[in-house]
Amino acid sequence: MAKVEAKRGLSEERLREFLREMLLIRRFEEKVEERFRAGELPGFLHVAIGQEGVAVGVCQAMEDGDVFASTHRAHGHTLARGTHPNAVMAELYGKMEGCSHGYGGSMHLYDVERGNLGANAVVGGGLPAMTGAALAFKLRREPRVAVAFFGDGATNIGTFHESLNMAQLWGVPAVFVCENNHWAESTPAKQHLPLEDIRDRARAFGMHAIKVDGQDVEAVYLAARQALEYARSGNGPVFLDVETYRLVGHYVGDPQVYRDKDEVRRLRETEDPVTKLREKLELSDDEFDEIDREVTEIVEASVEFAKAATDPAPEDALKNVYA
Amino acid sequence: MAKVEAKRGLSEERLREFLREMLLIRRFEEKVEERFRAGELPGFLHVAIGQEGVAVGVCQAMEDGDVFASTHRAHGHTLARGTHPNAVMAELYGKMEGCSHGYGGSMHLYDVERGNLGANAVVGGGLPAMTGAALAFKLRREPRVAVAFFGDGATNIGTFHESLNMAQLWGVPAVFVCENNHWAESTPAKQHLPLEDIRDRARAFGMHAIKVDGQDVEAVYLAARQALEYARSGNGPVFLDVETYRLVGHYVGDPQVYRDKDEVRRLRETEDPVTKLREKLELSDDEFDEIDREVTEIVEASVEFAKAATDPAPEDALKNVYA
Amino acid sequence: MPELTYREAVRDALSTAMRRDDDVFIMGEDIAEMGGSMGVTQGMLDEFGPERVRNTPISEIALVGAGIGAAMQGMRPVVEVMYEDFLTLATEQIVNQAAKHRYMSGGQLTVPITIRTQGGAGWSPGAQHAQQLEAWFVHIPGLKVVFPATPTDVRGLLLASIYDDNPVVFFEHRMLYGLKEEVPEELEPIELGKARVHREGEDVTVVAIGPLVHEALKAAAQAEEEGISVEVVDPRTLQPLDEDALIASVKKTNRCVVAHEAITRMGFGAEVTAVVQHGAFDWLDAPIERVGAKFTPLPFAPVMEEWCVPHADDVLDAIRRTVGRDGN
Amino acid sequence: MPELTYREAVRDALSTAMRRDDDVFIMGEDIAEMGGSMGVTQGMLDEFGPERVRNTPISEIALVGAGIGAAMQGMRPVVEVMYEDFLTLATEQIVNQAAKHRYMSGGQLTVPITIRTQGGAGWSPGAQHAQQLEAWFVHIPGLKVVFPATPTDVRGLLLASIYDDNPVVFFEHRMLYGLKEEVPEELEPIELGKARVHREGEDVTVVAIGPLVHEALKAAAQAEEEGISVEVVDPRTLQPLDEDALIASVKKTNRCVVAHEAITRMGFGAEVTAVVQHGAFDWLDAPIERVGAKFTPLPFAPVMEEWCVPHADDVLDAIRRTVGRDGN
Ligand SMILES: Cc1ncc(C[n+]2csc(CCOP(=O)(O)OP(=O)(O)O)c2C)c(N)n1
Ligand SMILES: Cc1ncc(C[n+]2csc(CCOP(=O)(O)OP(=O)(O)O)c2C)c(N)n1
Ligand SMILES: [Mg+2]
Ligand SMILES: [Mg+2]
Repeated sequence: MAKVEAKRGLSEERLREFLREMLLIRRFEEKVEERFRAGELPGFLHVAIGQEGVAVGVCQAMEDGDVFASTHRAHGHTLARGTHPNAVMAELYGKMEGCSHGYGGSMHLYDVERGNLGANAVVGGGLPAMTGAALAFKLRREPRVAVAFFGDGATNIGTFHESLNMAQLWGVPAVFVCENNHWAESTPAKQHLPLEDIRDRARAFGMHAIKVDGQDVEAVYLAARQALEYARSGNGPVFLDVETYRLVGHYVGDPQVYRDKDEVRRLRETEDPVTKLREKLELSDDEFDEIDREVTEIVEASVEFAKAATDPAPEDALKNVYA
Repeated sequence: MAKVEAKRGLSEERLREFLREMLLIRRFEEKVEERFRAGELPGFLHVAIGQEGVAVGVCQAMEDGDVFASTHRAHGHTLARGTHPNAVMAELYGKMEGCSHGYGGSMHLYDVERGNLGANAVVGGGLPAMTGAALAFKLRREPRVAVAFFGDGATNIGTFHESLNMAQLWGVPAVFVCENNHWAESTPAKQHLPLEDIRDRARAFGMHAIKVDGQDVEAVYLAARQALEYARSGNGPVFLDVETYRLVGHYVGDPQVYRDKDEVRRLRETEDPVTKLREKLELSDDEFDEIDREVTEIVEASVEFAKAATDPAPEDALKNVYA
Repeated sequence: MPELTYREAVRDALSTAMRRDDDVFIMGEDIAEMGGSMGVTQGMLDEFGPERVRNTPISEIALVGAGIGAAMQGMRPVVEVMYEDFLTLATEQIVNQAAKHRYMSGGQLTVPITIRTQGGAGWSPGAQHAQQLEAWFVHIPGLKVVFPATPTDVRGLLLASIYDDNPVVFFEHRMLYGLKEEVPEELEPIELGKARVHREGEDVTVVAIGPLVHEALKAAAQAEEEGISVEVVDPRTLQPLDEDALIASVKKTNRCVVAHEAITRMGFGAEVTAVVQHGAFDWLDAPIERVGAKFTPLPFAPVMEEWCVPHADDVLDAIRRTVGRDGN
Repeated sequence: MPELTYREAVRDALSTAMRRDDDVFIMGEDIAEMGGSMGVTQGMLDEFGPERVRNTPISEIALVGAGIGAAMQGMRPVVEVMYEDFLTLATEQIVNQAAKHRYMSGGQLTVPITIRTQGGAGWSPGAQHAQQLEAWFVHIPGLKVVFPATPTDVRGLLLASIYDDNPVVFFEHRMLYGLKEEVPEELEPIELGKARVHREGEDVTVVAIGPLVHEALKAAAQAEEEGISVEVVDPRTLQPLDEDALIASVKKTNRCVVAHEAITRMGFGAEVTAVVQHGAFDWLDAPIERVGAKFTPLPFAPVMEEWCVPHADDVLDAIRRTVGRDGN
């Protein structure tokens, strides 16, 4: 189980793109929190503030034609894979211009054209389909990879076990990305994971596993590339353990009674992937602010777009039940 | 993951008991095959010929108050734990004197008084309840152990993964006995297990695992005692990998089109646990035949008992639906 | 008399049973420090400790199955499945194991487990967080199925369910947790299998469950202004079903509407309809009208969700349809 | 015309689709070398090879879920769940995923998977190997549900299901596999959602599915000798349901019996009853009678099993009950 070392560093330009992308996601999700508190957003929302490095690192490493399944915490994956913020925001407002045309919501963001086969509100629910999509790629001899995102808590559900087992048995091109943030809602890892190294879960299937620091987006990108290449070249699936931190509540509005406020404050200071990349790039305040201004405008515009967008008609609910 | 070595051998007397018990199960199941072919037995039957060492070794190591869940291949476990052959045979004939009073059948043998909490016709279906029974023992501070029997094929079902994970997390006194006969119905291990050492499955939970040769009943007994002691003394659950062989079809009547006749013939010659123990004990033909005669009579008597036993009334079907 | 919300009433029943009886304990995802995703078990960790208020991993089938195993040892576990939608992960254990152990053993075992879950629309949770699946479990012999609509009922029926020696699937509704009412000083169990008449009437019987009980009462008040006298009956326990009470009511009113939030097709209303048309055939002056959700997964957009899920006006329309006809 | 058993008819539909179309493949436990536990896929491994006739581990939820994933890529997988009882392990993927992806994506996805399964009593398999759970899936928008009763129907309906762009839960019956009949030379798909009138009659309509179609035909023959003319209708597709055909038949006969092997309570017959009493209320001269299994898990002992499961005489008794009443 190789620990990935940054073989080759990425160009500064590429890393600036990553920063911009992470900051866009960050500002987008902060806006989501704000609009939810303002009572504008219906439903049940989960943001991934602190985990942007996973979304950007993995999604930037994917290629056209690759597909993925996301989770209840899906905004970052969706934006990082190229869905326009307007389409994501419009979905959160339940509008027809939304990426799921108002039928899905935050926990069901889709963008099939870009390989997003759906965020899933059932923990582990998206994994078997990625094994199956990868099987289709193998049967059709297409050089494509199916990527499944899931959290550490999801490794406790039987669906996880069966999906990875089958993927390994059949040697299909799939990458299983564990966003290992050490919490399942209010349940700390020690209450749900009886083991130190989550890669031991992959051993139960003899699956190749890679561990990487999720707060270092460059490292995530390189590990993801390695995993995707491994799978794409017919070596079978890979388990990618991405150590990360959720710097906010489980859901928007979560008072986090279950964890220590100071711990969160400390993590925000030491483990913010945006800050880390900014420092690595030695960006001046001006440089950073310029990027920030740019992405903030995009986010603001997405809210305007969403508000101005079209409500479905009530009877539209009867559409799309059957093909 | 310790490989068990026979610390202390067992007395010849004890081993003779084991032989008698294994031979009783063997003759019982041969009789079941015969009566099924004669058209006397309804339903769906699975015999464990070749696996008697697992049943006898583990069940003899259990203590009063210990409980277990069995599988679709349950005759051996049930007999080895002390349920009278008459009660088992009567169940197979669907009689009220049967160990499940005619409501269960071969795949649902129960004997709660002796800790048999039920054979299960759903692969993996009995595992979570053993985690739960063990939890009850722990909460009540009772020195009892819950034992779950299951096959290698069952390690592919999510229920297995979740049940062992939970048992390890909570450190409950449970022993998970994998009757590893390298086949799941017609599916060979290479088609369902993507790994060499099935104990790697236990690693996914950091669970203590022991491997033992299931055709050597003494070794099984010693390994099971070790596992039961480990669990009973509060060290948490144990995974017991018992390597064994199914020397007959998956179900009674199985033409076994999926495996090589010679392989089975060879295994019958080299891997019969009864023959192995007989040789270890250096029994003369007379000695063996005497035991054989005795158990054969018991089996014959069980058939007579079952045939003479009482059919339920049709309306009895309405009983026992609710407490 | 104390005033309790539906949420507090559930908590009171759980805590009362746990104080009385060491064999009662609760397990579920995030029920400890967080007090459950609906806040039902808040504070219980402090009173009862982590052994009896047990957080579990995300493992619905083992969570329910472990409860079954503890129940077979004579304990009375109450397991919480966070959303009804996730019951679909545990159906094997509920249907093949909990419901059948007693039967398959010829009466040797009992499985006194209570499986609490909740669901319901009205807050745009989307298609995987609001299904109403109670009908499935009514189809399974060996299970009891309870779906209370008020704080008083949920409190008394939960206590009865915990002490019932059979597996009980206990449905709560997301939108009812905040509902407040005065409840009896003394917590008394409410016998399973007894319907409750919420309002007496002469012209139409509305058989309603869960949130539709309240929608039906609104519709009844409205109907009264139109001169239609509506009787509202809540079976409360779907299995066993108080058939006599439903049939008796319809024999009095000669008309019947059945209302629930679940999908109409193959919903619990179909069973009630089949029972009532059989038991009160000669008394019925109009076809039995069913009110339920439209035949779609639950859409996210509030305008669509609102339209799919039945409300008081849908019940009222159904009432009007039944009385709009002459008797024969 | 070739004569095929129900088993051969299923195999013929699968093989035909696989010969025509590389996107069709089958997956399931023990379907390869062994040809499936019911022998349905015997010989297919030799013709199509292990890639397209794929043995899976014992992993029902991933087996169905992997089929969903392949279907989302435009393939047309047919997955076999060995026994209906094990569908309970895969309900999450069937109900929350297959049924809802198209909807939740606002129409971006289709999931053309066919989930074949089988069950049924009559051979003492016990309580966990014979359940009839078709009613559950009729309650779930987004799924189609098919339950054919004859070789001709199973052949044509399976082909149609494979080419339907929606997820189809396809129920076969253990005791029908040996049933033989002449089938059309050319394998043609049979449109989903169309009922089949097996026998025309004037006095009573029996709506029957699966093995009860054949029991109903026996009962009808017997009833004829008693001077009762029975019409036997098989919806064949439970979702979408051919309501018009059922209602039209009852408007002609004025009496209705619904028969299936599943538990009566909350069974498919409840839905048919609710639909028919609503659509043909003024035509009904007697309450609709339901015939189904008694409210128990399936007992092992043959004498008890036989008594729990409905047969021709139960249908006949129900027919007699309906005509024993005067019209009004
Ligand atoms: C099957 C299932 N059980 C429970 C839930 C409720 N739930 C939503 S997210 C969550 C925690 C998931 O933890 P993890 O997989 O680590 O993802 P994270 O939230 O940490 O990103 C839970 C329990 C669910 N959505 N699905
Ligand atoms: C959930 C489930 N899937 C499939 C089956 C059908 N089936 C019965 S036994 C069996 C093979 C079990 O293999 P294993 O666990 O190794 O036990 P063995 O038969 O080898 O003793 C299968 C697939 C079942 N009973 N339950
Ligand atoms: Mg997590
Ligand atoms: Mg095996």
